[in-house]
Amino acid sequence: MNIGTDITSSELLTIHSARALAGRRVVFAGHGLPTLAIALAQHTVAPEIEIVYESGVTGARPPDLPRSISDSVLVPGAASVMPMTHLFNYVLQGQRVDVGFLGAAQVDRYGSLNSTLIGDDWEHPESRLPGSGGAIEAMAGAAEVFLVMRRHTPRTFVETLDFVTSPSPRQAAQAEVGSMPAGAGVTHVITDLGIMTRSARDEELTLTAVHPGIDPAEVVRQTGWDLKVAADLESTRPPTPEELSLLRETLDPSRVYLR
Amino acid sequence: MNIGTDITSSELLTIHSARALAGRRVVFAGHGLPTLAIALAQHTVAPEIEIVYESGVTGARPPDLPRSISDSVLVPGAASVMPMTHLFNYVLQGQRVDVGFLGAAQVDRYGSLNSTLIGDDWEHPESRLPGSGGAIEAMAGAAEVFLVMRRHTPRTFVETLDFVTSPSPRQAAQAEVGSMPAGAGVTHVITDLGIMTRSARDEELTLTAVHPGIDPAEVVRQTGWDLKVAADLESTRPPTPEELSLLRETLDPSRVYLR
Amino acid sequence: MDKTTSLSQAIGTHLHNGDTVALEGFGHLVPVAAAHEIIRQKFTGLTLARMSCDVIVDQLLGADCLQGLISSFVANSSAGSLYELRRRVEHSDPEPLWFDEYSHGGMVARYQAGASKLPFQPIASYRGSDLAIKNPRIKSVTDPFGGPPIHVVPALNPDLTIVHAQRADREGNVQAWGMLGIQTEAAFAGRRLIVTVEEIVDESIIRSDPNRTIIPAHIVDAVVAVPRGAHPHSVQGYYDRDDEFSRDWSTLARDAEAVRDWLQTNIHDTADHAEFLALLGDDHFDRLSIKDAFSTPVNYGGRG
Amino acid sequence: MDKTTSLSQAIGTHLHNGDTVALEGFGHLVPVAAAHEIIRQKFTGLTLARMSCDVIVDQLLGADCLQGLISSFVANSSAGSLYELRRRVEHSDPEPLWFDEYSHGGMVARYQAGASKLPFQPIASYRGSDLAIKNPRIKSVTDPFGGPPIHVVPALNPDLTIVHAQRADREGNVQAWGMLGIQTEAAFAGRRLIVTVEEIVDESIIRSDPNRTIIPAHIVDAVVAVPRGAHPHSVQGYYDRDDEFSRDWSTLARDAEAVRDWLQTNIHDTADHAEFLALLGDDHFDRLSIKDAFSTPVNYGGRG
Repeated sequence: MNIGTDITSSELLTIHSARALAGRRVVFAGHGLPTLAIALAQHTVAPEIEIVYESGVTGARPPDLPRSISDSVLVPGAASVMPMTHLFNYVLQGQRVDVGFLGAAQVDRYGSLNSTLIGDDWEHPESRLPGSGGAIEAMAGAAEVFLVMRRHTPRTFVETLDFVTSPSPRQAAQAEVGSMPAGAGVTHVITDLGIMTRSARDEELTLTAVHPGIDPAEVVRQTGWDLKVAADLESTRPPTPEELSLLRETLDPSRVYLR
Repeated sequence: MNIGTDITSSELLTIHSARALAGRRVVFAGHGLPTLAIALAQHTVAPEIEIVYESGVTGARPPDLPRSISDSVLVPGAASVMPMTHLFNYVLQGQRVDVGFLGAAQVDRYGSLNSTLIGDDWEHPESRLPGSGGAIEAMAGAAEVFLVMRRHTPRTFVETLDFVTSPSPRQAAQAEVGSMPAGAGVTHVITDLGIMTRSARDEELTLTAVHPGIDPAEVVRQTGWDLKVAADLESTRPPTPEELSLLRETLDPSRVYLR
Repeated sequence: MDKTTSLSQAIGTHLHNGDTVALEGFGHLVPVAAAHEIIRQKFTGLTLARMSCDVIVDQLLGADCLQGLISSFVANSSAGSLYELRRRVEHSDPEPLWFDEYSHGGMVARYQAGASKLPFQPIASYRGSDLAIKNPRIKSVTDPFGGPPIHVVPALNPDLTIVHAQRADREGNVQAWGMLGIQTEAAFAGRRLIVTVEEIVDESIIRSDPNRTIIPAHIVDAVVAVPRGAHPHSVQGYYDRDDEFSRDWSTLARDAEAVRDWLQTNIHDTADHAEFLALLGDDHFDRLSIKDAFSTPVNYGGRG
Repeated sequence: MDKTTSLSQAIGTHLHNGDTVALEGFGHLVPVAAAHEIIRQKFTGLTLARMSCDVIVDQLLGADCLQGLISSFVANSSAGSLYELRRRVEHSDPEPLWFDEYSHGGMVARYQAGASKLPFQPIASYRGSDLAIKNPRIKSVTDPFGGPPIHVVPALNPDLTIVHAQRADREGNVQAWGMLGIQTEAAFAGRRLIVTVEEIVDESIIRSDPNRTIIPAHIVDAVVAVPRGAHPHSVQGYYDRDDEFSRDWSTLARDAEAVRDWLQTNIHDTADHAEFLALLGDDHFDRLSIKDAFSTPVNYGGRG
């Protein structure tokens, strides 16, 4: 089969997210694709990963792909179920997480995230989104954050967020009150067009790779700020048959996440 | 047998401590005699008492008298074993305790307690005592505190404590910083000579009962301040054969506490 | 003291119009039957505290029980939006909703402070978040140990807390396992406390495993046996989550009239949770059945 | 990752002269063998954090391992005084001891703040106590919600934490039951973490009861099987407390020379904990045996 043409965007995102986890150990899984990406990473580049869920479960080995972070399928055979106080205070705020894996509705050039609302009025938003959940704590406490965005568009990659839910370290530094975040903020953004990275506090997200067939100029057009493109821009390595087969046949055969 | 003459001071203290618990429900047991007093109360005047131990155990039904508050004999068959964070934060500081039952080396007229040191220098005391343990929290969080003192002397009932470990509400009110205690402080003091009580914040301990054969003037002499004596001073009701038999034969046959 | 009673009696006794009520349970052990009984008894003017919203929030809103919400996640988990909630927040339809918003970490901290009778709890994660700017109840204190000022959130002390668990004894010693959420803290933070459970068990079962107790009896006001009381959420060892129900809700609730109809048929026209379950059909729980997986016993032995 | 190692290796790798080391366990699950290994390896200049003192504090002092102590109860439980400690505190004999004193509630709060990477934790109980006046590390902050100023205690983050538990798997998922003390918080507060256990068990046993895990593997640096590692304290389900040993210590330790002799014979002249136990005699643990009492299994079953 020609794996180049029938790969869905979800599969592509999941595979590149998984690859980015190479060498990481303690990973905090937000809602959605991150769970699947971490499962794939455990089967490929990072077998030692210990997933930590917001629900307090660590070391889960679910027989089925969990349908959410609070699916009770995560519990039988897990290594521990922590009370939520321990998860939020000791694990996240306690800076025990290497990578927080999040999604968001909007991201800005330094990696601040909005998952709260669309519109310009917190009290009467045009569209009310889920809110922080544990995203603020994952951003503040994890050594780095990976962001997966299903659709790379100027409405999701914006110059100014409608609401700063989870601030980048740069944004946090500009505030006057509060503890500085422990980590580097968003270091990897994986989208349907390519991959952006950053590391230092005042460094912008830079396009470092595009998926095969994607024109970097198109990525810049689809970004709401003047996106920097790396001089040594790469093309992402296509999904391998092994990765696809693991995803499709072993990890998510009923396509809970691979819609 | 003539129960009037062979009663030990420990027995007397325990029996009067138990009687004072009538009508109380959630009782926090400090080291020593309080454990035995509460056990006797459960068999007599207050069957509904739920003992809470500093070690986190609630609803214990030990087959043997526990030798300390952290004796693992308390655990099998208990209703719960709480983590220490829950015990100190949610139960004691959380104001869930009706009576905190404590001992101390010194007490003053408003019921401040010293269990830290004898001498006048915290850094180089003449005699170093155990310290607070959870006494400060029991005093601050319990609705009222009962104090049992084995020896009523001018060295233990003092005008000025060598060190205020657990302050009376009056003493706390005179401080400038911090949260006011939730309860009334020490309301009952049971000693080898008699019983003192107080209730309002600025009320002194008043001698309200003496044990049979004790001259109230002797109690005043054995107190380091000008102890008030109630106009309607009573004589304590002697231990009953039932109380003595429960103590000696059922609760502490090996005389762990009844030394 | 035997604290067992009926759900109707428990809610009727311990809840009052205008109260702040916490219903906790994080996608597991959610006190759904209790929420339905609140609707059935037509309470109004309540403020609901609930970290992670779900169908019961939409249902309580649709039944006009709530004037306020204290929360940190306002979607229907992975099943979609909560449209009653969105109508209230986005369009004040049919009326405005007072919304006191935090992150999960902030809600955890608020319950902890409430349980601990502290005025507030410090939290390290809010620097630079618009939430800390927009919500006036997120404040800060100076650090007397020389660090930067740190944010603090106020104690949350609901008038009534309701939680659901696998089992309790008649005195109210409550045991739960699987994902525990913030139930213990919400329980201690509450001024009153109702616990619903899948089953009331003999105290010898509870007392064979005292470390499993998440709430000690002395803080419980009422304990009620409500089998399947968490549906459509799961109860570890009892039944699986009913995702179809939750997804269907997010479809149905797009239409406010459909919500009203659903509430009339399923809540107001049923006498209790058993009648509600009967409407789901006898075989409804067959497809939610679980595969047994028992814990290895541990030895609590002591001197004795 | 397999983190099992020997006690000598674990202590030798993770402890350094001058460190602050927390040894927690509240009259149960006390890491006694680990304390003895610290003595055996002749560490110096340590500061010990330990809520409730006991024989190991006297032993570490007698062996001149400690320059400081952070504690809230400095007696030998119900067995009497700790005379090495009293000589140090009362007479600076043989040298002064830096003593950073709190109440139990204050120590709990310090470990919680440490585990939570907060600079401090508020505490409601210190108003009017001389402890708050004498100890300069007990400070206060204003309450931005309008209450009176409230005391705060600073975070405690030991360089190394050591705890003892009933069992762990080879990765370091640690399970304990009975009285749990402040072990979880001390573990998370520590920069490094060693866990000693009565036995290493197959992970299938741990994973049959994940709510029993008090410390997840990802924060553990080393896990060591040390049977009877808590003697003379008890381990629920394994052995009873040895009160005679503790009482005898309070008699022996009145004489500083006797302490030195005891340490030489029992610690320095033994290669490890097994040799130490051998000196107690083969039948010593017979009178510390316990009566079995197993927990009722719970059903962790889920979909699948």
